[in-house]
Amino acid sequence: MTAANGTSVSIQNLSLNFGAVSVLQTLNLDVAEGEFIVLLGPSGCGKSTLLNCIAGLLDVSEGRIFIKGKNVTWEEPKDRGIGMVFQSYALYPQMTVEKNLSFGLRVAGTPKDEIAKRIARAAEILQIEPLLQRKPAALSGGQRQRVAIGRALVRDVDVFLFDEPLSNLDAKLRAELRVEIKLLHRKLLNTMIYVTHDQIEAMTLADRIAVMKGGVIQQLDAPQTIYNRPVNRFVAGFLGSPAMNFIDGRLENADGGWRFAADTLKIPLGTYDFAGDPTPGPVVFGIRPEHVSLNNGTGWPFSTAANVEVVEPMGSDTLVWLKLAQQNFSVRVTAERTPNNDEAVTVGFDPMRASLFDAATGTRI
Amino acid sequence: MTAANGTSVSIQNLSLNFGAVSVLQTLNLDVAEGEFIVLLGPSGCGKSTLLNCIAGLLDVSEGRIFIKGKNVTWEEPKDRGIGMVFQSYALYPQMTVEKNLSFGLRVAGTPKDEIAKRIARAAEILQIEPLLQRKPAALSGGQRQRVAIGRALVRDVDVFLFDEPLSNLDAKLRAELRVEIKLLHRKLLNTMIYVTHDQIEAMTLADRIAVMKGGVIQQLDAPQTIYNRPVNRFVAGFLGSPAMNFIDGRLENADGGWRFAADTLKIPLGTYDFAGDPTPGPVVFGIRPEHVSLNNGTGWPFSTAANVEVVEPMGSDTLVWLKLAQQNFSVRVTAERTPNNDEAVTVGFDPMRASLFDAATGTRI
Amino acid sequence: MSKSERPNPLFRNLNAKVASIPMILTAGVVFVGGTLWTVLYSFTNSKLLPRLNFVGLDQYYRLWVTPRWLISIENLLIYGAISLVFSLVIGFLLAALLDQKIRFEDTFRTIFLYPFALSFIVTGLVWQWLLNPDFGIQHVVQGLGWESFSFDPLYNSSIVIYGISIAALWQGTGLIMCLMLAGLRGIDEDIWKAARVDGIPMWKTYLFIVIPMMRPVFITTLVIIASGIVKVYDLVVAQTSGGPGIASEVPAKYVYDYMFFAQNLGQGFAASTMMLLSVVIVIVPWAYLEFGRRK
Amino acid sequence: TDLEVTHWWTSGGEAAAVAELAKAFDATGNHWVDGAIAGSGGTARPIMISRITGGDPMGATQFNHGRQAEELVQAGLMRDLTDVATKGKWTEVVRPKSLLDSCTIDGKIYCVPVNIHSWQWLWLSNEAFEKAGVPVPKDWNEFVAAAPALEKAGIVPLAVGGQAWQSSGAFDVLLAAVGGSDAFLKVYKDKDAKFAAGPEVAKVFKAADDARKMAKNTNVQDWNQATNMVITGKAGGQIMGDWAQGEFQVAGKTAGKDYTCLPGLGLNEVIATGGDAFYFPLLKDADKSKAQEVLAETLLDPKTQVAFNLKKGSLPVRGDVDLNAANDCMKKGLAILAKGAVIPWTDQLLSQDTQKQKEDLFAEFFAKPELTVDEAQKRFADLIASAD
Amino acid sequence: MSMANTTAPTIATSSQDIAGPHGPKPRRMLSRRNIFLYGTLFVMAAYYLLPLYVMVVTSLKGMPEIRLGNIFSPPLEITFEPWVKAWSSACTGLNCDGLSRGFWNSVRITVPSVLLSIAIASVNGYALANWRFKGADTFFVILIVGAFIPYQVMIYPIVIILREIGLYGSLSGLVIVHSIFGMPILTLLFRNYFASMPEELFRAARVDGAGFWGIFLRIMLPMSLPIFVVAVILQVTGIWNDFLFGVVYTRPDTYPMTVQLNNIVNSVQGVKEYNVNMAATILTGLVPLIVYFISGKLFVRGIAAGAVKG
Ligand SMILES: Nc1ncnc2c1ncn2[C@@H]1O[C@H](COP(=O)(O)OP(=O)(O)OP(=O)(O)O)[C@@H](O)[C@H]1O
Ligand SMILES: Nc1ncnc2c1ncn2[C@@H]1O[C@H](COP(=O)(O)OP(=O)(O)OP(=O)(O)O)[C@@H](O)[C@H]1O
Ligand SMILES: [Mg+2]
Ligand SMILES: [Mg+2]
Repeated sequence: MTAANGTSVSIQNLSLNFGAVSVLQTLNLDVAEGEFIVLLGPSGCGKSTLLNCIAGLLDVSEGRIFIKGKNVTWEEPKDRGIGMVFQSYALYPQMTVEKNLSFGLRVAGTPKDEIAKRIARAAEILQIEPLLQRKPAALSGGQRQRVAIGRALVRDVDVFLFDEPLSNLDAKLRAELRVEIKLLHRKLLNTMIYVTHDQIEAMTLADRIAVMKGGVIQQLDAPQTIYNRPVNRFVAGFLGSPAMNFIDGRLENADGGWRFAADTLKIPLGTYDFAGDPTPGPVVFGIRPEHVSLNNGTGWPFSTAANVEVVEPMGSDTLVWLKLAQQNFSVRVTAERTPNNDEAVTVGFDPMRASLFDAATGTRI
Repeated sequence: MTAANGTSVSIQNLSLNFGAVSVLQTLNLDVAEGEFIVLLGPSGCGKSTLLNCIAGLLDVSEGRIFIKGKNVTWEEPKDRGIGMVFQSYALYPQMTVEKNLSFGLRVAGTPKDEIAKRIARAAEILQIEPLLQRKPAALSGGQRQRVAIGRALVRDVDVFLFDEPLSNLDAKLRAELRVEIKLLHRKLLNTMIYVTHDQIEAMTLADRIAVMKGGVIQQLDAPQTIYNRPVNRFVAGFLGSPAMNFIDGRLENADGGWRFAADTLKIPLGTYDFAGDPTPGPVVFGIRPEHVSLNNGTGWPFSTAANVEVVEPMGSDTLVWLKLAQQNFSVRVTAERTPNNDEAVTVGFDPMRASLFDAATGTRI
Repeated sequence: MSKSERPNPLFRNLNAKVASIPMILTAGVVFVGGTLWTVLYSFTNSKLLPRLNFVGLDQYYRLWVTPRWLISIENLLIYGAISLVFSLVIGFLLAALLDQKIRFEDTFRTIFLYPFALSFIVTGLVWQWLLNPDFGIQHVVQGLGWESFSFDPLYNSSIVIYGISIAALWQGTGLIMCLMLAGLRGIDEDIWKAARVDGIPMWKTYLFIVIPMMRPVFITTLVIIASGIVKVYDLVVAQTSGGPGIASEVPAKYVYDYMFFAQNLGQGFAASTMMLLSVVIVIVPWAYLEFGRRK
Repeated sequence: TDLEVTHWWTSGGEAAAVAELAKAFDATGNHWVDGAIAGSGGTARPIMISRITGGDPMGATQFNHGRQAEELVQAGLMRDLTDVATKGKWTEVVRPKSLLDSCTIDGKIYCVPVNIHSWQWLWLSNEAFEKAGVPVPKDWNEFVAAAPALEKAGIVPLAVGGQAWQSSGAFDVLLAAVGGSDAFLKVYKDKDAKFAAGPEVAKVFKAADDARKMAKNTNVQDWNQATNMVITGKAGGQIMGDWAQGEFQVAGKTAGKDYTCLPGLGLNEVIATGGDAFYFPLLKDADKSKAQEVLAETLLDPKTQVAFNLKKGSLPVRGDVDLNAANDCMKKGLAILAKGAVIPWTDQLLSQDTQKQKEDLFAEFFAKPELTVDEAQKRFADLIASAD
Repeated sequence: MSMANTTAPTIATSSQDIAGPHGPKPRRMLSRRNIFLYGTLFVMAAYYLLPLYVMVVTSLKGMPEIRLGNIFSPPLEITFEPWVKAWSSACTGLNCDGLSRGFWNSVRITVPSVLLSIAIASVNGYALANWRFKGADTFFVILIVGAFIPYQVMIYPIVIILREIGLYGSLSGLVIVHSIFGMPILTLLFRNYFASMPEELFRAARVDGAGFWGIFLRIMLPMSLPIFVVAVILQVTGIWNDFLFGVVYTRPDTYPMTVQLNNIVNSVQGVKEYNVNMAATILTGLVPLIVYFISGKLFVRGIAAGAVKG
């Protein structure tokens, strides 16, 4: 009734408690038709709980949920027009793949030929035609995952919910399936809400990412915005691998401009884009390892000298660890330009690429 | 007794069968004193089995195992001077962290003050002092992992065996613990044998990597060698994320030099470093996505035109998918230089960076 | 019609509630109802038929001055302690032995389990024979030349309750063993390996690591054993009928005897009320802790 | 008409006896549906009572002759047989008369006694005494005197099975034999607690003390195992009811030659008139009610009585029957009965509740030497004081 | 010689290698561990088998031989008559057709009782584990306490209840009684079993549109065969051997086999035929024993799944 038009899923003031434990707190979220939303956050932040609320598998304590403009807060899961893929696949072990796919349809009493048609289509999209007569135990992890997706697919629903569908797989398989899901979304144009705690998945798949922590959505934005302009220190630290470097220090007003100072390190912030009116005080300075350069000329707005401590080759790139203002600091360089341990190097970066956070509240300045 | 001096662990002609299934086949491996060896391979290739053999938890079918020059093939696990960390942690759930750490020592009758000293040291190294009185259920995944490592640590052993210690953790925690283990190795200088199927871990931690497949070590070499000069197609494909691009085609002798041909694509191999004498025939051409450049001038030994199909942003970088010789091909570019979907681009690389494999046997040419 | 308002909680999970009606009726009508009925009539002087002729606490007074009841309580405590401890210990020991990848596991398991299938009406007699000093085990051993050997647990007032447990264990441990064996098989393989690497001897691994991990199994087992202990009746009847004298009487037999032999329902009900009361005091708080909390 | 009859007579001889009843009943054109439940009254009684109170009564049911069904009668669940009794002149034919008294409540007759089982027997193994080198005793006192000799020969003087009813019964027999019929009635009929605490009963307790010392090494539970000890000469004697005779017969032993039976322990030759009776629940079905009457008549029919009691090994309840086929010991019993030396049995005098308490006391007394005679007598007197 | 030749390549590099241990660690059959292990097992097995031995031996003896009183001696003269008698001619009152008389009654009682009690308990367990509703815990705790109530105490209340609902004396009444008394332990077993199954399967089925019964019948049931085997074993043993309820709540024409067994064994007066008693007991126990044999492996597995988690 109050859901905005064009929104597919709208969550209003949702709260959920398990007994005395409050897991979700007056949460609001609007998902547009056909949008791909990723819920990202550390373990235990309430992602699965939120998804289960949307699916109707948990009774909400407070608030309302709309799907396609209809209030479904107290609707049964099957009446919500959703399909869900579970973290552990949750395939019915005693049924063949085909039976797994058709179960929901058979329960709903869909005609036989219609069932066959839909299974054929899903099997084709997911390339699992040769597996239809096998039981889940005889499938590899990736194949199981596809069947689980297929089970949601055949039900022809408006909203797909994915709960960490790839987290059990090894890196290679994960990468493959990520592409498949992306292509699937392109083909179907359904609304998708996808839970993960893997930021690569989040970055590659999402139209918008909701970063959650402790049952609260910290930031809801396009992946690049979240990556480049995190609203608080938690979001900044949670995204990116290797993680953003943080240096504790103070914001000072010097020489008519603002600058960051920690120990002997002084970083002028001339190019930094402040979120509001800055005031001097303790802050945290953050910059991503890939936005820092090593031994790369002097053309940087800021550069300083440091000693290499540890070198971590990662195949394609190498992570170089050193100390700035007595604090650990990492730099990502290409494998060819790797310095040696204990080598003296020059560190340079553009403060424009940095993020400044209030030391107390953690919010972006 | 025949183990070469300076080797810490030496495995000679080791075979292991489970009934009729042969899991390890006449495997040989020498690990030097203080070396960090990573066993890498897909699920089910026998990594855990090999580790269990070294630990004495499985009876070998054939062959010998030496630790510190002593033949321990028939020795009990506790007499081998090893410590082991299990994939599932295997902490004793009803004991506090301190009890978990000290249980083995108490059973062995170590004096009380000695136990206290060792626990204090391990707790300090692993930074788990505040957790000593908690039970495993009250610990996060990463903390549990550290306790598991601590349990091996207090035993003051020569050789550490790690069985996928990080595979249950989320990406952020994984990265943190990777660094800790690396530092630990630096501090202790013990021999470490570390099983994983995650190539980032393998690349960052190992002195040498042993890539296994089907119970056989495919290649045993320094990480960079394995990454840059994989001995066969399996090793090439298994390492690296995103994975290496492979193009099926033929090796031809043309214009006095060798060249690779697939469809209309012809790649001259003037700069390629052949492993032996090449002969014409079907081969697979492989090159890593990060060794390919997009729209980056014409100074490349080889370049060709292509159309972008999918763009996958991954935060720091972006993966661009296109087709070469009708086959999928990915290119890694920095986030700033991302082309659009369907944009026409130029693909360029140096064949020196490529790998050529025999199409039939998969070995490097 | 869309259910936009919070529906009446009575109708949430209606099917589950409907399906639970047998359980609710059983718990509510039979167990609670039957118990209340029993308690009510324990304040009467009902004889053969239940009659509401109240006599206050007379039945309880008589109960607690009856030597047989006091002995019954004492016996139940001893028997309970013994069969609890030994069922668990022997059951666990057998399970641990069978878990050593031994040959003929199936055969051994069946041997340990078969007594569970046999009615005690007659096996009690067999045990009576076996333990009979004149022609049972004592007789055989003495016949072998060990003249001073004495083993007559069923015929010696001071140890008869222990003697009864011998047959109780014989009949009951098989089931416990199966439960334990199942529990052992559920322990993570890695725990064993970790203990071996740590150099912890097998028995210590069982004692300090495995047993604490099997808590849920022990709880299920405990409920089964404990309910069996409280209800112990035919075991005693079949072996000693409470004798020698009244040395092996147990509360359930007291209840039964006074309800049906003595035709003094009130007395039987008073005794069973006392039994139930103690069960409730022990079980209810524990059960709430164990089962009441969320998964 | 089909009439279901429940009872606990299941062993060979008992079943054969029941068959006689059934045959006689079937001959009247009705049909006896047998509902046997073994295991003594304790097992069978709750079943019978449940059936009657549960609203699904049988056509007729056995109870011990006594007060077991009192309340069922009071609750109006049982059928009044006064009419049948008057017609059959039961008051005249039933002997001893006291049997019918137990069936009479408020002047109405509710049951049909069918037999007399007496407890007052001491069974002695001639072989055992031969082995011990002493003559077979003629009464209890001689028996007690012979005990040391028996013990010396490795023979248990007196076999008393472990079950409570055996020791309790043995005491009652001693009470009637050593104390005399009057003492027996004073204690159990008049419930004279003072008398029960007095010197006369103390004498009985002294005898019981002898008995328990003599029985100390019995080590069997069942009464027939104890009887078997007498049969095989492992025990000198046993105080047990007339049903023990069956065991001797089955073992091929002859009264007088292999074993000796002493009614009233040779001291006071009386017969207690315990036994079995049939009760008839009130039925709605008129046909069945009619059949009940027929069955009641049949049970007391002289021919049925003879046939039944010969098989059962008990004594008939009417004096006007011919029992030539009876054996030695049975004849002794009949003779006593004919003399009218009868006393009512505890089933008739005491409530089951009191009986059970008595059983508990004597079970303890016989098994626990530490329980002194005085202490036991005091508890006995208390018990009698509260008896009903 | 030829052995040495075939293994030569591996050890040729160094002659010292021959000295060191290689290959699988040798396992001696008579190691101390094995002696202890099998020794204990055989001693325990002897303890468990001794009564069976006595029963079998006794059941094969004639009565005169039994009167000799040597319970361990093997029969001098093997006779199967006690078995025949126990089965087909032992008398119960007037009916002299042995255990065979009650056999079919027992089957008729056991089959529906086992089925109904398991059906009810499994649904209860499922509802408790997956559809927790308010108050369910309380009923469950009452049920657990109910497991401790001596059956005899409940005889009268149940008589009253059955009388009031008009099922007294009928087979259905007895089936209900068995279901009631089987419920506590079975519900505990099933509840724990279903609680140990992945919650997400249940959720997936709900999203797929299956309701309470749909999920139970189509998802849960097919996956819980082992626990059903356990329940069947417990119930078959309990109900088959039940005497009290069978005799209190039915009529003579539907008495179960155990009434016959009781009648054969528990005659107070007259001769006790121990050989027939033993044969009868073993015969009566055969049905549960057969169930054990058939389901031996599943038994252990089933309990594992049910009991391991809280
Ligand atoms: N039944 C429950 N009772 C009490 N607390 C619960 C229950 N279920 C979940 N929680 C708590 O709710 C919080 C959120 O759980 P949730 O499963 O939604 O986390 P998540 O974000 O999905 O984590 P993960 O990434 O590990 O799956 C956790 O702290 C958890 O401990
Ligand atoms: N007890 C066993 N009996 C038979 N086969 C076994 C047994 N244990 C392991 N295997 C087989 O041995 C092979 C190697 O197993 P192993 O556990 O060593 O794999 P892994 O390399 O550690 O794999 P993962 O990465 O999944 O842990 C597998 O194919 C497995 O199926
Ligand atoms: Mg989750
Ligand atoms: Mg492994």
